[in-house]
Amino acid sequence: MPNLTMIEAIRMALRQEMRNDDSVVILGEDVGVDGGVFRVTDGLLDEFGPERVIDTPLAESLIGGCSVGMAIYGLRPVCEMQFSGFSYLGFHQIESHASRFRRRSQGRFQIPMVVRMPYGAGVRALEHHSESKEIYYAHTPGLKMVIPSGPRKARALLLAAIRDPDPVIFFEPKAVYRAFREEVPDREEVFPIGESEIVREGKDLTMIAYGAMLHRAMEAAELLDKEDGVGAEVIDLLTISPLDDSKFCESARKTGHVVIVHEAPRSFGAAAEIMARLIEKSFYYLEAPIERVTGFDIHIPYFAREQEYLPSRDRIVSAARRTLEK
Amino acid sequence: MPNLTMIEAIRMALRQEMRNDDSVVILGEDVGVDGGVFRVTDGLLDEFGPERVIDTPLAESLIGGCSVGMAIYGLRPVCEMQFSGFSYLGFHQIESHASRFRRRSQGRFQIPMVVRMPYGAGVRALEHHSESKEIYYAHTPGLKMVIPSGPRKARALLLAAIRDPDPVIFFEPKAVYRAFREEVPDREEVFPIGESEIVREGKDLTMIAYGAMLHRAMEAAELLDKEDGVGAEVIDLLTISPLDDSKFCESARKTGHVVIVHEAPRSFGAAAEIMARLIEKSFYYLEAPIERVTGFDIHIPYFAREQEYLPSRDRIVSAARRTLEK
Amino acid sequence: MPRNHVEVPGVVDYLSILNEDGKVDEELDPDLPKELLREFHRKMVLSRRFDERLLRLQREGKVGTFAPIRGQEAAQIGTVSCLEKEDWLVPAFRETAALIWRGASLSDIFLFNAGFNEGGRIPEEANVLPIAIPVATQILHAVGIAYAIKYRKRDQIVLTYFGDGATSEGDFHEGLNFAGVAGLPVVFVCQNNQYAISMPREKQTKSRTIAQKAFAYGIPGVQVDGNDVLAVHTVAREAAQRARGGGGPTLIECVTYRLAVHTTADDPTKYRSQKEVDEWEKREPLIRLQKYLRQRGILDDQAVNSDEEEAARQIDEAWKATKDRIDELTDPLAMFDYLMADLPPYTKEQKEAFERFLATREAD
Amino acid sequence: MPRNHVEVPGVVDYLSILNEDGKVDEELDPDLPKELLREFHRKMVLSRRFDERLLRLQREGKVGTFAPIRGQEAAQIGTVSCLEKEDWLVPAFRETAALIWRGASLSDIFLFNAGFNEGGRIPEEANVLPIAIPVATQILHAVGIAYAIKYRKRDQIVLTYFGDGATSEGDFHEGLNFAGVAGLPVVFVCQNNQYAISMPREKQTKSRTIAQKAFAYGIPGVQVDGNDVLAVHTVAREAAQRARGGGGPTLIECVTYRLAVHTTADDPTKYRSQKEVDEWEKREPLIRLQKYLRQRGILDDQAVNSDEEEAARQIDEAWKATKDRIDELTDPLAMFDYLMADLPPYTKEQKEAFERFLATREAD
Ligand SMILES: Cc1ncc(C[n+]2csc(CCOP(=O)(O)OP(=O)(O)O)c2C)c(N)n1
Ligand SMILES: Cc1ncc(C[n+]2csc(CCOP(=O)(O)OP(=O)(O)O)c2C)c(N)n1
Ligand SMILES: [Mg+2]
Ligand SMILES: [Mg+2]
Repeated sequence: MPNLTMIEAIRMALRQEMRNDDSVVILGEDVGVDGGVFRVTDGLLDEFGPERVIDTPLAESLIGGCSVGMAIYGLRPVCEMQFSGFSYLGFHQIESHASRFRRRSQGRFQIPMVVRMPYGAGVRALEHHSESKEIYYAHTPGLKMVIPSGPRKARALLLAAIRDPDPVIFFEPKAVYRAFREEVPDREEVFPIGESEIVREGKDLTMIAYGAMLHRAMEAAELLDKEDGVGAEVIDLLTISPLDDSKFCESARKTGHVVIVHEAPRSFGAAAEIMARLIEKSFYYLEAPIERVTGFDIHIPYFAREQEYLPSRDRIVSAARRTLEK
Repeated sequence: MPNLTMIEAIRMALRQEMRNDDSVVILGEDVGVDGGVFRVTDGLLDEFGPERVIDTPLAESLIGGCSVGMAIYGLRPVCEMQFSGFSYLGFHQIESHASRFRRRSQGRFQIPMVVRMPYGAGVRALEHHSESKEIYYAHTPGLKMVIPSGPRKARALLLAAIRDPDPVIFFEPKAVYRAFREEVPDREEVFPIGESEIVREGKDLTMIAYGAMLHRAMEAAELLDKEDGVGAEVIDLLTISPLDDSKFCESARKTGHVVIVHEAPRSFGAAAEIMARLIEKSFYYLEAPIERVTGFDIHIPYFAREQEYLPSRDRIVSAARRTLEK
Repeated sequence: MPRNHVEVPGVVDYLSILNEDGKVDEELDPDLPKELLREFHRKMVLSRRFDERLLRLQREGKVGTFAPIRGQEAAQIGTVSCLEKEDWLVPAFRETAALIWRGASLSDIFLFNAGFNEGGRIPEEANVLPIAIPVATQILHAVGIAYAIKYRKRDQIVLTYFGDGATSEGDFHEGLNFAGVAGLPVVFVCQNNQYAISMPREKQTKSRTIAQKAFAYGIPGVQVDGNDVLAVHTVAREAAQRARGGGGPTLIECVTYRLAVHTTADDPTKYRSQKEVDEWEKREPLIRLQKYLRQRGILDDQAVNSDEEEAARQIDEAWKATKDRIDELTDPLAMFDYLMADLPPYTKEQKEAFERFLATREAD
Repeated sequence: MPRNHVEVPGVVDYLSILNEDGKVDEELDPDLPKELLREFHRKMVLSRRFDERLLRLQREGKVGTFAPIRGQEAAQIGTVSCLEKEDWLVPAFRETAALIWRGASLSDIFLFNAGFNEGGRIPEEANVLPIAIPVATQILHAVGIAYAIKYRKRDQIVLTYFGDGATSEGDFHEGLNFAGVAGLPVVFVCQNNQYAISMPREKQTKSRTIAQKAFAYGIPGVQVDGNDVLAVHTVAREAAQRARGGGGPTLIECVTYRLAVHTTADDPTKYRSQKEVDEWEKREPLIRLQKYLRQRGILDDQAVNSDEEEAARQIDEAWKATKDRIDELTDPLAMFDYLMADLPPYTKEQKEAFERFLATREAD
């Protein structure tokens, strides 16, 4: 099994599925000759040619809207927004069209498109390059919203996303892009959209995270284990919408204590919906207030202070202790 | 005191503030000669001339971005998106600029602009004309997000919004536009952004709503009173962001039972954040799971079925009974 | 100060063949086949009457807000008639005549306007998109389809409609630019009907013509009398041939006029004079076509009557069928259909809870 | 088939005054004042060296990703020098030379690039916007400011920069269109540096020039050798005068070349040849200006040295000051500053909780 970074794993998924299915095309800014600003699509132009790996003009609405048209015709476009912070220029094509064509045509047209984009902080980038606004997509009916946390899942989820008959927004945690390697099987591996995963078992506390923050949650869990003897169950959401509430609700029924971690701003963020589901489905098992460890309700500061903005292992630990003390 | 519809009350605020302050200008599609497609700005062109009541080309990003520039220069633009469902074409100007210039310039520039737009269902309109996606704005740091529920508050909040030194997104419930009249004082009346209001007192149940749904919540409260002898306290949020959690958290501490009503899709909607705050601040007082009565997680259907999609009085009552039984 | 000049295309063609009295410029007469001309007439009559019926139904409260086409029939029939069956049509929201030409079910259109998603159904075999309400956004779908056609090397083209107002939107720009640089088989038809709701064409943009906006994308732009079906068809046929032959996109500006309200929620007296409307009534396309057809001996009173009767019959039948369909569409749970291939679990829970609620409501 | 023609402006002027060897076209020489020319030189030297220093600091890990200007100094200095003090400058993200001309603090720019929001500070008296990273979006701010100027009847104009890639964005279109129809006092400067990251100009749009895109908005468009500061200044002065005199906007296309990387995260060998870069190095604007100034007797070795030394001194000083500032900017709570006029209560709670957390962290 090759040992891959997330970038390589995503490229692997793209390459394998493009070999598999000639309806898969890639489009975006600098995805061809340049191989993408993070080199995710490196080499694909050479293998598949400029008609399938399309360098578009600098126009996000074009990228989104053109993908909708391609999908209507029967292609499976995988388009790239260079950074999630620029995807808003094409937001209306996603909200008003990608998510609605099946409905609007009463099933005649489906939109099997994927919108890939790097999101999140941690790579010392410029303004707009560190955003985590998955809610804009997660709150939009008709879309699926996926955020992998490591290479292997990224590959398996991207395959699922490309094959999905409906539009999938695929956020790639850029802080994880080159952070570590994982064994990724050469043979096809697909992970279903809409399923979360228990990545660490524990009976004292439920921790829910996704994307780059999963790793901080894991570090916090290890520390809690070592220093406090607390067994934290860690759940990797993987799909934000449709949200898999079965695993975390069950875990909370067991532990009674919950900490949720994400780097997006707190108010109206994903943690709120998770808390709502916990109230709806595990209310009587909750023993203490659920804790949110998230980005603050401010614009993420420029990179000199981005680590202070991001939930740190220690902030997570401190929140965990707070809820366990209650 | 004149007895005004919400349309007239909003127009009153615009007219009074334009008389007051020549830095206030209005811009948008059809706001001038036509007086706005709902006639909100009717007559203002005649009084203030085409330089202050600007019919723009059909371009939402222009409307948002040009307002940002005007605000930087020191004007107080009140721009209109013809329907909130079309505001996404200019979403990036709001997310990436209106909300950020104070931060980005370290206080040199502020953006005292208001973005008015009709939102919500209930007027038998076409696709995209019945949306309720306040979350896109409420989740964006640096913005204020206001939704009045009646003429008097609309007028008082719009005055506050125009005078606010920061950008305010002002959603107008189009179902309320001409639905009823209220006395609106001629003299200036300002209602602070960021404050909710208890519009009905009660000790058994807390109901939280805003915009057009406030009236359904009130109807449900009356029915619960009459049929069940239940005293529902009804809170009108008025501002979605920054969310005033003081009143509803206090009310919940008193009643222990909460129902939240909004017409936006449920998942990742405003009710989730309200529930999160209740967990954080009133956890130990909650006696039963909080109930959400909201739009479903689908695109709002075309108008023949929009009333089935919207939270009805009876759905609210049924949710209230459910939580009270627990 | 002397300078070097860079030559760029600096001329917009303007084509007009029929004058206001339906008199043809003999030199320019494309001499279209009689049966085609007769079909133009049939479909223009049908579209006109259907539009009138919709307006009446709207005034009676039986259908909702809609966008009448009165006055724009030639711009639509003249262009859409250049498409082959396999070609794709990407409408905006004011193209009832074009949809009718492509065989749209009148009853579906009625149903849609009565507020039912079911009316938006697109039949399996029809290469037509549902109407697009966010202005100009559909242009990008046309471009995407055109790209896919080129990629699949199919013998198809795409035609998309939009208004004069739409040309101010960013999506217009992004779409035409990419179509130009990628050489896509698409025909862009701007129905310049002089207004975007209340906004007159002159305040929408300072460019003298809309056609010249094509130069910004290195593609041909042409202006045509949009109330002259012969001229429109001639120009569109050229553009369609260009697209089909690999010559890339064309921007056609049909100069026409919206004779009716913008939508049924609109009051045009706020922004234009009756005199102006009267002037344009004189250039109205249906009578102009009729005059020409009579001159050419293709149409007489009897033929007109028969086309009118046939239109009335179809419309009556369609409305009757629609009422029956409406009576059957009583299940509110249908709103959960077609969200995605599979309804997500939590949405399904919502549907089931709503179903239970409905059951108790009925029980009451 | 004969047709009527509609004349639309069909010629783009191209201006070039200095050739590659710095030899001037005598007929075209605008004969600018010596002191202005000398100032061109000083600021071009300062900008060039500052850019080089930033690049070095980036390679040493002391500042983050940034967009070098090497090769585009003339396009910037030639245009920005047409502004009066009260005029407004609306930059994109690759206009360090223009910002320096307008008196930006070098230390602020260093600080910004070191990742501190504090470096984005705009001094009270400076009518300059912070850099804008989302491509083309700043064009609308320029348009809004221009509208406000016109409304307030002030004697000011606005100049805004963007790249060749930016012309494909919808915001470019929406901005120029409104500026045209409203007749706003704004100069649109496109620095066509041949690339948008890896995307060459020819694949960005099929229009032969970028200047001709102006015709779509009914405004003048002109192309100029962007590495020839005399030509750039001449064209920009005309546009500024037009704007100031109520003549509305102009689109200027400066044909230039990005000699360095797109940003420090970019590897240009992926998409262009060294040969191409070498060709453009020959047309590099600073040496060209120097040759001209020497020919005119405005510059000699000693003057060059003194400008170089002055630049080095300013840059050293600024970096030293920046390091001191960085040492002082230790409070993470500063990230809560300037969100809004008043921090909302719940955000304040977050700040306070974070403050408590920091206190325990320090206590550990
Ligand atoms: C993006 C967007 N903004 C606003 C509207 C509201 N609206 C509907 S039609 C219209 C005017 C369209 O003008 P034009 O493009 O000339 O087409 P016409 O209506 O004249 O056919 C407007 C502003 C909309 N549908 N979409
Ligand atoms: C809206 C948006 N999309 C994508 C990017 C990423 N990006 C930064 S610069 C750039 C290319 C810009 O090209 P051009 O306009 O020619 O300016 P140049 O960089 O050549 O100065 C891109 C794609 C961005 N900053 N903003
Ligand atoms: Mg129009
Ligand atoms: Mg460039």
